[in-house]
Amino acid sequence: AYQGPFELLLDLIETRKLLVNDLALANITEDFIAHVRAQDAFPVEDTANFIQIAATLLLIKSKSLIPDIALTDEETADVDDLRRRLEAYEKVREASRELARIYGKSQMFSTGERIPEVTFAPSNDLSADALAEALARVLAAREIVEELPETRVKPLVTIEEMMDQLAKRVQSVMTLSFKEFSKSNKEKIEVIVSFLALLELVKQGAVAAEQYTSHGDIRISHTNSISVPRYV
Amino acid sequence: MLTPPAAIEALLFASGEPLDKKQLRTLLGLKESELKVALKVLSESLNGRGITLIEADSKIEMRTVPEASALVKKLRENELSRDLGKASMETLAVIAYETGTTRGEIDWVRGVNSSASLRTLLMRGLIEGREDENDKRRIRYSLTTEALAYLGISSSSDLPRHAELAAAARDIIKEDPI
Amino acid sequence: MLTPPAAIEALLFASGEPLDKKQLRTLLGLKESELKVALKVLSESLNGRGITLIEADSKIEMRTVPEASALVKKLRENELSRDLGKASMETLAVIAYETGTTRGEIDWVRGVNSSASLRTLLMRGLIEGREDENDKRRIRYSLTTEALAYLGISSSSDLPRHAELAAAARDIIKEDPI
Repeated sequence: AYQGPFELLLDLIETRKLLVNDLALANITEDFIAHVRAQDAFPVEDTANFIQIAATLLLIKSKSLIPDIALTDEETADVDDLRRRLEAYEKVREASRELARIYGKSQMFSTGERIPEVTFAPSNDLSADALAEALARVLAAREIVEELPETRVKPLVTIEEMMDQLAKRVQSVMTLSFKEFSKSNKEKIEVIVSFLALLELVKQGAVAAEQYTSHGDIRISHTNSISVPRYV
Repeated sequence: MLTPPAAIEALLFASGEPLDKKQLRTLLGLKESELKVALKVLSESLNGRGITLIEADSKIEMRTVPEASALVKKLRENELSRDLGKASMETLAVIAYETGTTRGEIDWVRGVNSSASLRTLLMRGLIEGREDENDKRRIRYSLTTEALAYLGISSSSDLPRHAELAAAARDIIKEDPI
Repeated sequence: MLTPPAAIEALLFASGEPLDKKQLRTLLGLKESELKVALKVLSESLNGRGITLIEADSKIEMRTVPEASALVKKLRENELSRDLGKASMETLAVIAYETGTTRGEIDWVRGVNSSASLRTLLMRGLIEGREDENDKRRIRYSLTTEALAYLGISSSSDLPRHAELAAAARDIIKEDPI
């Protein structure tokens, strides 16, 4: 069934028996993105959410790969916000399971529908115009709610577009945060290259999947381990 | 745990009409003498309370106590004389423009639960419910003739902007996934 | 003579719908503190009986006790509680533990769009929406007595792990500047 981003994140973390913290989030980054890639398409209004969360995960991932990377204030706020929302969602899911346990189990019934003795009692606010206005108001109120499902019908964002948006978003951020690293020792640069390769892998993963099926010659290792491909 | 008197109290409270003693016995799995005792205990415990038991030819019913009838009458009058208010007016409007509509359809159009409003409108004689020919359980509601007369129209198609509003309501009802 | 608790019991039984505390006070001519006392006396006198009080927001309703659920179901099969999907149950949980929450807050904590779940809960009469006093456009949602009845509890303080989960919801959700 369709899973929201938080539901997916929590499931990934819970299956690995981790606590909700940056380490856990870093660990499941690839799985989250792989899961996103596995969906053939996304309802438009949820896409932005998934991309935002995937990008924040990659930020947390980069922090775990390069501990003293300097995230901007805005990025740190994104990371904190994601963690806070996930902790809140964890509580909501617990609460939801508690309610599901008792819902409908010991139902309390109201008095039986006694057939009310009918006396014709119109009210002074009742008139033909009042009815027209009331229905017009109901129909208008539905317009606002209505237009949401419509967008779901609009062409959905394909995975390639999503991966491109994600890659562009993270690369622009990465180059920003990597400015001061380029001068320092070789070992750090090695890590940065592997991280960007990871990103490329994810992006290519979407592309290679097609090539793989049509030509069948390019082999790419599966993304669930961080084995970075050797580009010859 | 539920004592027999409490169980009887719950059943009588929840049943819309008087319950037959035999029915009570089968529901509770009690012998006649046990039912008798339980009923006695229940009715004694209701002394000084707002509700009481009425027994008529082997049927038992729960009713408000006589001392409360003036108060209950005040509640009724209050319910009958009050302005309809937003919820009941919207419910009545959907019924007016979409004659023969069901509760499910009204809830769908309004996006909220309408059972309380339907009860008020029925009690005030503004709408009436008829069983759907091919599905007994579904009730279809429409304006009463007194309501049409009060609104000064002979049929709902005389309502203002009828064609436009009725068509819009019908489109929405068609979308109803149920 | 009819004591206030007995009068309240009669009114709640006769009405069959939740009554607003303000309504009860005007009908009975009681001050707020007097109503509070009368309600307490009534609910205590209902201990161990077949019926009990449910309170949600400022509304009071009389219902059969949870222990009588299986028994009454035999009488009223048509009203069995249909299941709630995971999304609706999650949305109900946010509203249950964070009463008066808004759609924005629910979307924020669930990470998905909740309008479909809100509509389901509204149509089933499990939640109701009220306009925020200082911001008309913003709607705040809370559980109805119907929701508490399906959960088999008399007030939201009886929700499982209420103190813990309500506190958690309060300090996380409330911070979010909508």
